[in-house]
Amino acid sequence: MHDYPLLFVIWLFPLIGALVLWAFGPQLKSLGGPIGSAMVGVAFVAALFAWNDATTGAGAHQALFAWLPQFVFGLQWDRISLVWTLIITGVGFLIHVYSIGYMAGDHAFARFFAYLNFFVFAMLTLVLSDNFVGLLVGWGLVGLASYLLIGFYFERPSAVAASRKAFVINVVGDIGILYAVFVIVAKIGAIGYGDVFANVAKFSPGELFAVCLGLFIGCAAKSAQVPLHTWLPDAMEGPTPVSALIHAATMVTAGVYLIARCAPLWNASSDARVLVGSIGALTAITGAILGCAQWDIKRILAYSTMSQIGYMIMGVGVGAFDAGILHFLTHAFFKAQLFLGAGIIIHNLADEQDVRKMGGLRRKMPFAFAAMLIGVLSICGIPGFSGYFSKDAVLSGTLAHGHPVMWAVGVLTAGLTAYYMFRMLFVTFLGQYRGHVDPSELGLRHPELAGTAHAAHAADEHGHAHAPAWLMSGPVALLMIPSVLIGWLDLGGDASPWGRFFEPVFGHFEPAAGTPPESLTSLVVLVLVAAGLGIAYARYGHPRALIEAIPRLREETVRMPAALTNRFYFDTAIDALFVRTSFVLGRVFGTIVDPLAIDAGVREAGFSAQWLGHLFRSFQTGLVRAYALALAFGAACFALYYVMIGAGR
Amino acid sequence: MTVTALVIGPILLGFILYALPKGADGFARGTGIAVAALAFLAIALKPDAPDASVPWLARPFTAAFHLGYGPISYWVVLLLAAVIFGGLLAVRVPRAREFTAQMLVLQGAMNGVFLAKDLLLFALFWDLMLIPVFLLMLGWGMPARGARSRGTAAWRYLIYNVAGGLTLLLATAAFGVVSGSTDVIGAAAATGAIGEVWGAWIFAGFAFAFLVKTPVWPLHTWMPDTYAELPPPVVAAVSAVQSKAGLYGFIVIGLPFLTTQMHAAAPLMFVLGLVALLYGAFIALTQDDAKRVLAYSSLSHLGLILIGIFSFNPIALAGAAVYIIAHGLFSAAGFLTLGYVEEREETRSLAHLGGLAAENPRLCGALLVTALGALGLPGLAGFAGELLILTGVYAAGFWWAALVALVPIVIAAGYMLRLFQTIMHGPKGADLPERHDLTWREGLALAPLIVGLVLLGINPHAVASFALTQPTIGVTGVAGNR
Amino acid sequence: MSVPPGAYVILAAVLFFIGVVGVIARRNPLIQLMSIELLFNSANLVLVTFARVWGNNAGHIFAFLVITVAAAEAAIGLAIVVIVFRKTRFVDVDEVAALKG
Amino acid sequence: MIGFVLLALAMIASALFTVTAKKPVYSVVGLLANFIALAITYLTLHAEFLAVMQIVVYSGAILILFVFVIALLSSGTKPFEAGPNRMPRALLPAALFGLVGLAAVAAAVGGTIFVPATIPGATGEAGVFGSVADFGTALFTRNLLPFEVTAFVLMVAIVGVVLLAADESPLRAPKRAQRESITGPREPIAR
Amino acid sequence: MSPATANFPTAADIGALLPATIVALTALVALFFDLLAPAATRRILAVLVAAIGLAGAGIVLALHYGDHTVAFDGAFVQGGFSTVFSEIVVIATLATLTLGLGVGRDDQVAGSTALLLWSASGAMLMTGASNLLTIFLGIELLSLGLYCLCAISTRATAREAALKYLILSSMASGFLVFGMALLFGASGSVSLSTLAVTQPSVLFSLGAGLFLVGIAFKLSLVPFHLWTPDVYEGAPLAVTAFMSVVTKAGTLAVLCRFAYAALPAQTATALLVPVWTVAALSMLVGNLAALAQTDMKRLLAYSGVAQVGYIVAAFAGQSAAGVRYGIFYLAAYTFMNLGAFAVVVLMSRDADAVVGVSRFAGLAYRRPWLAAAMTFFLLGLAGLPPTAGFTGKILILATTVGAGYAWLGGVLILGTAISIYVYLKIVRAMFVRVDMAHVRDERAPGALPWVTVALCAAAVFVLGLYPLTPSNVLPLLH
Repeated sequence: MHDYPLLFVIWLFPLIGALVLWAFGPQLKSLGGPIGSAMVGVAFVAALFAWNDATTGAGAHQALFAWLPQFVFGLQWDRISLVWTLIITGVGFLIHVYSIGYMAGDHAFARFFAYLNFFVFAMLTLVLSDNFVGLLVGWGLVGLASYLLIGFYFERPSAVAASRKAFVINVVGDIGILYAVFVIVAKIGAIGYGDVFANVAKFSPGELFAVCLGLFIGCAAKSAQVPLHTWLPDAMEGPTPVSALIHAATMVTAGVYLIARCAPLWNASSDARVLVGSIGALTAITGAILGCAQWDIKRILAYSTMSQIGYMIMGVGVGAFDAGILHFLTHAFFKAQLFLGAGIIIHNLADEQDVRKMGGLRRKMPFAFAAMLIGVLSICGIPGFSGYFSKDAVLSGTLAHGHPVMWAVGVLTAGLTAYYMFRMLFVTFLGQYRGHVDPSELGLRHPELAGTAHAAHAADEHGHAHAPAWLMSGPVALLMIPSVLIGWLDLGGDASPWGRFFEPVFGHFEPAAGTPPESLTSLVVLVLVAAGLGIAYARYGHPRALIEAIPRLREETVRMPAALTNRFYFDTAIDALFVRTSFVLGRVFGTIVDPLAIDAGVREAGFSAQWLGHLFRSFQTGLVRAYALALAFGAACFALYYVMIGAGR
Repeated sequence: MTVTALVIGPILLGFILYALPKGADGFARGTGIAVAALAFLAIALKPDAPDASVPWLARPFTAAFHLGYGPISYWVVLLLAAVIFGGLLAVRVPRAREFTAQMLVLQGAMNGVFLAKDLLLFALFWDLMLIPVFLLMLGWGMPARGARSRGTAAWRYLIYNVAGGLTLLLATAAFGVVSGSTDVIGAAAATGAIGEVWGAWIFAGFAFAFLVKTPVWPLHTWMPDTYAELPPPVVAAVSAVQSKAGLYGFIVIGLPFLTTQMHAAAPLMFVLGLVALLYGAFIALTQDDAKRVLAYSSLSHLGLILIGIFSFNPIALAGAAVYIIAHGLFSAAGFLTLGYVEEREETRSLAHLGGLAAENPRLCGALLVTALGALGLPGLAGFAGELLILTGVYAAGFWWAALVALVPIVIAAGYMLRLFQTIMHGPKGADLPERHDLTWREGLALAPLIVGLVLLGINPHAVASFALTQPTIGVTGVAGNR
Repeated sequence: MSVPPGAYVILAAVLFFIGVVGVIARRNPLIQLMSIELLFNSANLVLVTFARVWGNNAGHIFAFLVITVAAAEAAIGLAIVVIVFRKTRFVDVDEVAALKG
Repeated sequence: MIGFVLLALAMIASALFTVTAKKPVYSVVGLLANFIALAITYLTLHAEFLAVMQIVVYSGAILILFVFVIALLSSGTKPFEAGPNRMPRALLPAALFGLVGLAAVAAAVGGTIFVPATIPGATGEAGVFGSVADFGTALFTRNLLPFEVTAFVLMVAIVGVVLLAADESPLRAPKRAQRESITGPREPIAR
Repeated sequence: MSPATANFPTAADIGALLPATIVALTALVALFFDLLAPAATRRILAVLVAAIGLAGAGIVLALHYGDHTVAFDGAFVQGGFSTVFSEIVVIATLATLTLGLGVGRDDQVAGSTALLLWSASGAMLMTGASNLLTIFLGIELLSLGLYCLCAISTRATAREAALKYLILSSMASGFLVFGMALLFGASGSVSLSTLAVTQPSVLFSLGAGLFLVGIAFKLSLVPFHLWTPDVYEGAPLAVTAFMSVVTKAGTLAVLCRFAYAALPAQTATALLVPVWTVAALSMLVGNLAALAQTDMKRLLAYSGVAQVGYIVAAFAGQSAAGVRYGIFYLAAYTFMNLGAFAVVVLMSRDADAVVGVSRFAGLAYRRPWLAAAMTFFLLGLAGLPPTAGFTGKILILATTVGAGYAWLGGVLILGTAISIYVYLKIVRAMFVRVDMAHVRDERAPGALPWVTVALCAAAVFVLGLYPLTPSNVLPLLH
């Protein structure tokens, strides 16, 4: 493959931006935002410019360097990287612009954009790399970026804790991929995708599964799959644009990218398909259920993200790669839109995130309502909106690859999704504004359970409510278009432009005989979605419901099952099993084993030497006769020995 | 010529500085910095300096004052020059004249250890480099609040390392007698030059010395106290370079000349290394003294290198070489940075520190980078080393070891972030004085280390490539090199 | 010679034995010195005996030298005894044990 | 044979008397007896010259010296061995070790057979083994070196004794010499 | 019985013994000048004469380095071996004179110097002595002088030391002579060369045993070492320094010659086992006991016990290289030890002081150069680089292990390990900061010891880096 320097532009511009902003942030002041956005914009334009080179043949390639014969590095530019690059830079650009408005007046304005740019660079590293180690590097760096951004308000202990949790769990994912790399290098002796996929046959089934498992652990950590998902809701501690970009649109979908990228491996290992698919389904349903129990608007969106990624993972896991990627695409748009919309609300309510204290915002901020509405319709898969097509594609793909159970779970999840998303919509926008209601009336005795503990701290960070600048509304408006339309790409299944686009990558798939027609399955989905919508409306949207909204909310808050408020005890379990145990071990080793067991030996040796020294001192009585006696003793010993020796001869 | 100057020069200058009148502190400090900088340039600009050799003993075995660069040692001495330069530049100490003098002697001795091509010379410098550290700890030690008296840690350091040095001495003598010459390091390895009978004993002698020096569990108890008490420049040099002498010895003496014994000892070494890995990591999670956190993390990391060496796999060996340098870079940077923190806040207890990031963003950045390097963030040198070592270990067939060794990576993330966040993040610690941010001196001191950390992380080829040409590794060729 | 040489040697050994015990058991420095003289003399007896046995007068010479040395030693010894015990309460070596440890 | 036995008994008896006597003067007497017996034994062993030496040097010089010193020390009516016995049980182990040595010698002697050389000519005859002439020749030819060295040995004795004694003469002795007692402080106070 | 004129000493015989003779006669010259000299110059004159004489002897020795004469009918063998030992003796004696310009008060110096020189000549006699008579006389000449020298001090402890030394040493001489007598009995001859070819017998081995007892006592090997610390502590500093080197040098020469040249081949190995054993014991006990010492001279005494152990270990297996490295280490030890003593002298107002280890506290901050020098010597004694001690230990280890006495090498290492703490304790004391209030800081009146310190340091360093010179140029044992 010929070298393709243009990739450097796409790849390195955000890095340059990051370094410049990092170094000269304080001097640049408010210039930081535009510069950062520009860097990403350039990358986006360059990516568009390079479209054809990605789609012609196997794409373009740029060799970099080699550590050792086994470790050769390079960049690769093909359809998959193209799609991700466009989303990363495109959506990334919009969110940069949005942030200029959102972060206006923050004391670390430039630093924020430096981090964002750095994230874009890292993510590009991830998707452009042509080998597993390069991918792992990107994988780690996006983890770092997300760590930095989650902990952006580092004076806030909750943010610090959340960022550390996110990073550590992501490292767990990294070592999964690391392990896969061991196996790959040991068997294939190379790390390039090309070499590996060409030699899949070299793996024994067991090793192949090991590789896929390792890779998937990485995906699970990064894409918040059960049971490594616990960091994602906490990650909402970060500024809202971050949640939109990293924890909704791009980074968390890296798992999808990895599995799609490693399609040859998954195609070769059915065990891996089942595992990944079922974990995806499990994640989808878990996320949806927990989403029903949240009051923090960002957490609701976070759980929905988790659930939607569950869909994607399920799709790519079972082998419906293009469907999974399509859902990633549509999700990137409508979820970004949802978050940005939520951002507008939060921004205007002085960082209030608890939906119970909102309500009736439709009149206050119609634009935000419109944005959220479209987002919700799209995510729920209302026909005509892009979400409908992608979700449908995933579900039918699952069924077509012969996994009815997963399909059923997916369908159920779709219903739940409709319920909790509309719940959020209704509670937030309909009825009366509850901002001034005494929290206790809303049952807010335990704010931390609702995850709104920090609102108090954060309130003073940007002034109070004010209308969204065009900087914030503009990007949202722009995002509405694709979140409605992009799904239509898939109209017509394999014949669709989308299907044809990925044909050369994933090949053509012929569904097993006896799979029910797509129309039928999508009908089932629609029914459940409608049901969910209905329930939501009955509970929160119906005029009658709106009247006694306050007591109902209190009721619901107080009666919330413990399992839900504790998020199915995932955090508790992880904490007890791993975190505490390691600390206990550390204390035992550090305060008992080290000083008392190991060191004691040496100390004793030292002491006994001293003791012997004093013993020998005590022999020195100073009496000349004693010395004479010792002399005689020695002489006697000598005499004995020598007589024996002499006699021996 | 260059190599000789690298060893003799600093030592001589050290004594000259010692001879200067009391007032000459500033001058002495300047000289020290200049010498270190010169050394750095000399090494960097003249990587192909020829060996220097003068005959020494003729009987009972041949030995020579033979100095020269080796594949690893070249980078180590370069690193050392950078560390000494940084340490002298950034940190102000009382009685700077004596301090600088002893630092220079230390640098010369350590250069000697790594540049010695003669085993006897190696042993000579090995013992020599203990003395300045001992004296520096006595004269400038900074025990934590309520710690044992100053002498204790120094004494502990000495007890262990001298014991090691003596077994090294014995082994060296035996080696010389058996093989007839000690002028062997880097020479074409005559495998099995040491017979089975002697080999075991000789190896035992070397191994003990190397394990103590590294240190490897359970011979490590001298290390936390020492690292905690030494003043920043010294501990940077010790943890970055001196602690690598043992591993270096395993590579340049063990692998070529005691191959069979190395193979025999491999299982034991694997166990020790793995235990050290986990043990150190777990303890580092719970320490309150910031420097002790780094100390125990070193214990963990060096165990990893040990495993890498004893897997007899070219990739792992390359990784070991990379990680030797990488650990040098981030541990030196880390200890220097913690030194800055302690200098500002007059404590290094995590219980008291907190929230420095607000006033000292640059300091925060420095600590962040070093912490990330230590926890093996992909893209930094530490990661390259870990990846190569573990890949090699796995490829060599020790899949279980590779699996176990993955755990500490996660724990490392835990304790390094704990260290970083406790010091820098959260609300500003009460009763902590307001301090200025990183000065240009302090920044300049860290710069070479951090740059090296990044460059080495991007492409460690220069350091790693030698491993492919290791004869004995080739002989014991295992999976991994296709 | 009628008497077996061995007898002389044994006799010498007995004298030597007495001398050693004397040095150790007595606290009077003078008597200790005399016991030492006994040691030398027993050695001399052995020398002379074997000189006779081998017919080699080197033994005689040796004995002669030993006598001379013994004389010198006695002289110095007595001088030291004098200066040491000038200042002590008793003439008793057990009194002289300031140096120890 | 009988003579030897008597001599041996005499020697052992006198030696025992020497080391056991209460007063050092008695020991001197015992030692004198022992030396005389020894001299006689020398005669039986063809060592006339040594016999003479034994009487002259030992009995004549050394023992007299002892007597002088005894006189000197007891002039201050200073009792001998009056202090506390700090090693009361020294005798037993001493005897034990001594006997071991004795046994060793016995074994050694028993282990070897001696064939005494035949001495031509009568005892004391000039040039015969052990005679003065024979002794002298040996001493001044083959063994000149040892003989010369003895000169220096005696010189050392003289100079040494003079030095030590001179240090003692009250005229020369510095003031501070008196202040110290034998069991004075190990590390002297700063002067 | 040969005619009277036969084997009468010739000029060659005298020449072979010239150096020792010079030294011995110099003593007389010193005494003679002392009679004429005005009171003010007595001290300096005596020392000067002695120094000239010693220097002359040293030169003569050096001139006749190469040749090999068997003098006085095999009583004395002059050759490379004896020369090197004698040189060490001469150097040590010279150094001793510089520590406080002779021993004792002005009116004593001439006499004490004479005794010093006679003792030295005795040691020089021992270095070449190759029959039992000469050995005995050498030892006695050496010791008799020392008995008196120990007592030349106003301290009561000095006299006590002299008494102990006298009684014990004479007793040991008794054993020595008895052993010699038995050897004579077994071989019918007093010359070592004959001993080497006698039929081994119980008598012979017992004789050798008692002989070695005497030697071990003079070398103060454990368990015959008990006198050493007391005597070293009690004796005047200069005398202690002299004893610690010269006695050992002379006796080592005798031991070495006896072990290598005087034992029947078939029994030699078995006969020498106890020697190696006591050497091993000395290394351990000496260092362990030194751990607990508080007085500097005492500490050096114990360390001397251990150091001699190392040297004797070099002779293990009677390898030709062993002699070389033993001598090399002896030379190294001489300089390190004398250097250390010189430092101690520099720390005390008069040359006859008692110096406790506590006096070294914080020395590095009061007198950095003195501390540096002391550190250097202590490193050397501890066998750490860059000193002759380090190289010497390596060489000894190499030969001992090579000769098949690996266990002895192990003990040596163990002993060294302990010794390091003995010596570095002092280093630590010197470098730890203390408040100088309660530390006595005395300084020696003269600067002469500084010269000794400097020369010794230089020697230790150079020997350390060029062990070729003494060890490989040294001709094989005559």
